[in-house]
Amino acid sequence: MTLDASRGAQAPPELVQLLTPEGERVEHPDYDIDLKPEEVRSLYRDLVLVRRVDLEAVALQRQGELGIWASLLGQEAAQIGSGRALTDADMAFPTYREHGVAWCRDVDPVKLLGLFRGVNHGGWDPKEHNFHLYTIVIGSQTLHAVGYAMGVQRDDANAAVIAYFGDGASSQGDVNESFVWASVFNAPIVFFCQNNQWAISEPLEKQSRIPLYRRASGFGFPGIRVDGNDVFACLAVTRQALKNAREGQGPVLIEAFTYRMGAHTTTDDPTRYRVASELEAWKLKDPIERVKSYLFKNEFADQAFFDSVEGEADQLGADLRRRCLAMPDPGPLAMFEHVYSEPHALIDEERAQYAAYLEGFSE
Amino acid sequence: MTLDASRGAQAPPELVQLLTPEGERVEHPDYDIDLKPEEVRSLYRDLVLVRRVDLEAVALQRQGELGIWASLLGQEAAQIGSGRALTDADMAFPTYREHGVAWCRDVDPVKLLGLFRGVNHGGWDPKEHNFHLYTIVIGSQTLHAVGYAMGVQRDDANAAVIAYFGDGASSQGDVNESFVWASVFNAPIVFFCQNNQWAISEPLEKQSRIPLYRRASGFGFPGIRVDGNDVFACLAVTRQALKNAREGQGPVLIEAFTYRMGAHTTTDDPTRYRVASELEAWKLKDPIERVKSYLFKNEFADQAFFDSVEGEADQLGADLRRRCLAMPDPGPLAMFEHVYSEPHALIDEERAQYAAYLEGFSE
Amino acid sequence: MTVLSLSKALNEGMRKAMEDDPKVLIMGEDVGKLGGVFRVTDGLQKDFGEDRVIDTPLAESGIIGTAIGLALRGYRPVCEIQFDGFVFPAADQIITQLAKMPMRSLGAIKLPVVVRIPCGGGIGAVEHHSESPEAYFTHTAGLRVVACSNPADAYTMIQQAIRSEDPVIFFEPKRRYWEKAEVDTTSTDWWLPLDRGRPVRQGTDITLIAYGPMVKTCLEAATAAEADGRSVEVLDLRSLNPLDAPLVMDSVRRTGRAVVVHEAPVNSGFGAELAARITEQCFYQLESPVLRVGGFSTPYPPSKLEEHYLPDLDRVLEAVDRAFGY
Amino acid sequence: MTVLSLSKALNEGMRKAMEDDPKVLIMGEDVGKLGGVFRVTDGLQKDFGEDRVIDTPLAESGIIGTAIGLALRGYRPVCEIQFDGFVFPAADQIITQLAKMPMRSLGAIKLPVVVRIPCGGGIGAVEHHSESPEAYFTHTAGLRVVACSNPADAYTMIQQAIRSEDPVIFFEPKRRYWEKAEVDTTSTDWWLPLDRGRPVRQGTDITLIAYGPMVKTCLEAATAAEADGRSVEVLDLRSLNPLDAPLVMDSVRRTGRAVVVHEAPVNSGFGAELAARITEQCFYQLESPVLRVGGFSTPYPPSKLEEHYLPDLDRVLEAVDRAFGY
Ligand SMILES: Cc1ncc(C[n+]2csc(CCOP(=O)(O)OP(=O)(O)O)c2C)c(N)n1
Ligand SMILES: Cc1ncc(C[n+]2csc(CCOP(=O)(O)OP(=O)(O)O)c2C)c(N)n1
Ligand SMILES: [Mg+2]
Ligand SMILES: [Mg+2]
Repeated sequence: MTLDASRGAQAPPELVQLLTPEGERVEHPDYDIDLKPEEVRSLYRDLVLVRRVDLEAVALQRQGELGIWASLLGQEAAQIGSGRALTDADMAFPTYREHGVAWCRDVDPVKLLGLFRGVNHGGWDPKEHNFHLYTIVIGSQTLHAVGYAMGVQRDDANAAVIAYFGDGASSQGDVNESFVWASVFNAPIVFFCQNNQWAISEPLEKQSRIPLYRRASGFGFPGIRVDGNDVFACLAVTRQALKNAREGQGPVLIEAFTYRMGAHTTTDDPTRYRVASELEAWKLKDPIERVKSYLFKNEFADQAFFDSVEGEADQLGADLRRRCLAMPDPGPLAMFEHVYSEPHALIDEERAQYAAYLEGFSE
Repeated sequence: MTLDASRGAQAPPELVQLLTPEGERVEHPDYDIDLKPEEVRSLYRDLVLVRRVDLEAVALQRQGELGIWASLLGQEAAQIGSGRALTDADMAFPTYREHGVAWCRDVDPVKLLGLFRGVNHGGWDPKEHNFHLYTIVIGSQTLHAVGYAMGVQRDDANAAVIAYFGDGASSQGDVNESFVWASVFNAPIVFFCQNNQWAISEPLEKQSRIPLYRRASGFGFPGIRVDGNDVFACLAVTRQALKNAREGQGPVLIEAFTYRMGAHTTTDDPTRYRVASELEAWKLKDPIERVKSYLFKNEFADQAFFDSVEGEADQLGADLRRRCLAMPDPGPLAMFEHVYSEPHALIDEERAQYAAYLEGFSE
Repeated sequence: MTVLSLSKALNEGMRKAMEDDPKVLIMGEDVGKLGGVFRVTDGLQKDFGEDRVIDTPLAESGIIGTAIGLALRGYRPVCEIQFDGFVFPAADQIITQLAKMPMRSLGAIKLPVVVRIPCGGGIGAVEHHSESPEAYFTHTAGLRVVACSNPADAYTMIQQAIRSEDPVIFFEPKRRYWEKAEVDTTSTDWWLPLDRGRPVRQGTDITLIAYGPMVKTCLEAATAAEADGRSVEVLDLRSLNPLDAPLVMDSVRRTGRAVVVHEAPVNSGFGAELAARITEQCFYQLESPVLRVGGFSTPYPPSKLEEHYLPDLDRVLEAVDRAFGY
Repeated sequence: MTVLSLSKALNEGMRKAMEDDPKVLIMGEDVGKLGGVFRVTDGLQKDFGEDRVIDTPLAESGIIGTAIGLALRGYRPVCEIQFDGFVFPAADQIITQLAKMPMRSLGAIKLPVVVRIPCGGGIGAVEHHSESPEAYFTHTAGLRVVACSNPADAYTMIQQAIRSEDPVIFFEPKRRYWEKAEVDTTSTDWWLPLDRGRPVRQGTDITLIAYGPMVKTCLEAATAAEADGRSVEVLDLRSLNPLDAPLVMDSVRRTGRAVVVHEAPVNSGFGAELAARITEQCFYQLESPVLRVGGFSTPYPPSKLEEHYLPDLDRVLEAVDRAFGY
């Protein structure tokens, strides 16, 4: 057990880890996973590619192409591990930072940029990907997820739901109400809390004085803490929890113990509130490096493989950039669309008036 | 252990009981209380008197003198036990049913009637009694209580706060947020949940699938279940929790396991949703009978004492009725008062206009 | 034709909607065995089961939040908020999620959720049980806001609200729950679209504009005003968002005078929107400013004072008089 | 005289209030070390300690609810809501508790709580970060609602809000945070009462009425209109509840025309109240209906469209032209 909060917190003995920061496979009494080399390579590829998507987005923001960006740096394993645990029929409800989960749900990365570029509030069809839109109001989506799971129950479908939220979100009334609902209705849902130690400038201590996974016990369902930088453990634990949910065993809370390596968003300056040594300590626990070590040590991948993934990432980044720049701006009248699904007299009137107003300028 | 949920729930082994329904004193490893006979007689007197206040209020409602009444019948021990545990410096935040706690805080019972008679929204000065106004919006007061406790901390005062709420309220976001706050700030507060098994027509199972006292563990502070019909246990457990809070040990959740013997309010018809046998089972656990038995068996009181308390109750009831009927209706312009504490142009304008309008009629 | 009380008409309307579409669900506090504190959902759980008539935990944000999730899964939840004053814990889910999610999704998501709110005063209740929070929702783009005033509308409008692909905030005048009228439950020919208002009394001198509980009050005032020789038109808006503007403007252009009546506080109330819009569109026809009668800029008072707070026949007539004073 | 940005002026005002009264507390998300996402509370925790500048758990209902409790204990909490769109989880505590508790107590309780809300758009932000929710609060009796538009007002008004015995919803125009002006921090002689508005430009032909971020826009429009030979008066309301009615009515009676400008949606917005009230009180003097310029009846759009959504100089001028068309 090498992972700790690095702020003097005790190394949590409860943390499920299957791959150490050094790339060693370790055993866990309750969780295991049998991954073929090509599966591990595929996980590695995902981790690298989503990190590249993220880096490129940060760069695009720096250059003024995006208004803001919420980086997932450091949280790739939590997101790819949990995201890959989902079946097609499962439904995911993200926050605004789940670019890695979006990747697993086959959402074209360029579609993630729309929100941050300011061309839309959400650019994909949730039903097409079983991946809901990003939700910015902290915690709201957890209730949507539980409601959706109650629908799954009523449909008697072989599916589960996963709700993502952060450590900060755990304080919101909505998140706790979602725990009540999930427990009372025994809904097929996995709550996946990425405890990245920070809610903007506030450390975990401002949200809870005990480990977050223990919140679940107060509502009568299991909570598990997993090494959020260990993609094997995240995959194994989430897969099990989803399976249990599908089989009618009700909700589970997974706390993925991880770290936000970057700023909260590109407008944030973390040097104002956290010490550099903390970041350094967490760098040693990088979610990608350990998979690389593992692949390397076990000779499951050679340099050519790593190079090829790197090449793919380069292409992906370049492609994303190109397509971001090519994104069309919405026309002014777009803001009147989709406010209602059925005709609405006031919207129609305002649209017509504004169109006429704009006409006035073009004359 | 004889007390159970009587809906087939397991007899909770965790329940603290010091006085059985049969009036036998029992031991508890963690809690004890040493009560002199006159103290027990005084508790008995309180129990009887608040029950009488309640009965009289129900009667007043039946006769149209109150718009509605929320009866405490069955919850006397939980309220007198916890209420008597408070010191003068402690502050209590009630729901709308804590007539017994109000009694312990020296609030004149007639003042409780104002709200239910419709002459005001709250008729006493909370500061005078360290007893906040009744709060109708479920759960809101728990946050006020925590904020108040944070103030107590800042004042470095030797005081604690108690927040009352019901089993139904435990589902509200606010109540759970109050747990977060209390825990994070280690506030000197006791959460006193009267689990009377019902939230209007909804049984506890609609709010939680585990005993409510266990909610606290999810937030990192202790939870205790006490026999809510046992005034000794309620007093002992609350006193200890308040003491701990005053000494800086932070929050505690007490679940008083009790039963709403009457309707939710006088407008409710519980026969629509609960079976008579449940009520019968709980009648055997009456909070007053057991104290009477105890006093009697131990010869701590004789029939003359019981008669005198009865006589006092009769007087109290008659007096309450008389003073209720004598309560003056507010004048129409009263509604403009106290909306703001400082002069407010719009209120002044509306008051003047409405006064003129009323003048018009009298002409 | 059946004679139904307003609450029973709602009940029958929901029953019909549930029979027609298995995706329709009822959810809320005490809506099951108890049938709601006003018995509006009486008997529905017995007939449709606990999976379709759901007694929820006591948390309004949870009710709306999970209803959104159920709608995302293809259900059509009808949520009951037990009393007007208890809608505020759900404000965030209604305002930032329910109202905005369809637009957020560029149309990929529809949220056919109905939020039923028994509203208004006049029943002698304690604090928070007599409020009229419609203006909070008319100001929130993405919601439809409607209010029924009589059994026939209750019966049709609840069904239309449930069928609507948009979220609908549905106000029910609780003090009219027990009023009865004939309702034709056999045909839909007579149904008015959900976004249309209705003239409930013809007149030529002044227009009274109301919705929900105040429609009846305005009708009474109109009758009383007739004695003074004034011909009063009364409109029942039914839909507040969108507003049936043609109905309102046509009437006011004819009469030249208007009084808006609602129970909610006048200050920043929905009457302000009506007054502003009417004045803009009927400026040259108005003989007097649009006057407003409503609650005062105070919290809803204790019930002994509600007769003073609530607009009644006299206050409406006084405003009518004032309008003719210009 | 010191030159201060609007955000720095708020910061200095709060610092002054904290120095003057040890009961003043600051609470909110990230208000401590970070100094708030807009740095409005920068340095205050360092100087006044963690007990007086409290980084709270991430829950807005909790912020307002505990602030109420602190106020009951004699403190004067100043709460920061991080962005306008995140005030709704606190709606219940604000509307049913903060606003109503003093009246509920028959005056035994005063709640000197300030709720600071950075508001409005124009900064290219994502959803929920650009809203103008003032109308939800102006409709809520028991609250005072104010909005500052410039550094001098920011400096004085925040201090007055903190000193007020009533709860105050305090709107800060976030896109003006960085605008600088001279502020006299040495004397209080020039301070205007918190419930008074201010004419910021004299004119004779039409009155533009604004508050917060739109004051500057209106001043620019007034200057532009001058080129067309129109003498435009501009009022900065500062206080929305209560309204400085004499200021508004005197001006409109003189000019005979008025346009209200705000960023919030026009529909059921605060402009409706102004239009209705002005029309009622200045009916005979009005040459044209009070017109309203504001956001559309849509959720706040993605930022690439906000220039279309937000009232700007052109849209204000177009309304001025329309007013003269009557
Ligand atoms: C209701 C609400 N309040 C405040 C915010 C502003 N805000 C955005 S992100 C954030 C911190 C979230 O922290 P956490 O839940 O830990 O997620 P993380 O950003 O670390 O992934 C805050 C306060 C918001 N988006 N919604
Ligand atoms: C926010 C809110 N929602 C709904 C109600 C209506 N209501 C009043 S009491 C009650 C049940 C409360 O149950 P519980 O918390 O168990 O307290 P009890 O009445 O049993 O003492 C409900 C739903 C309310 N007062 N406030
Ligand atoms: Mg975090
Ligand atoms: Mg209960």
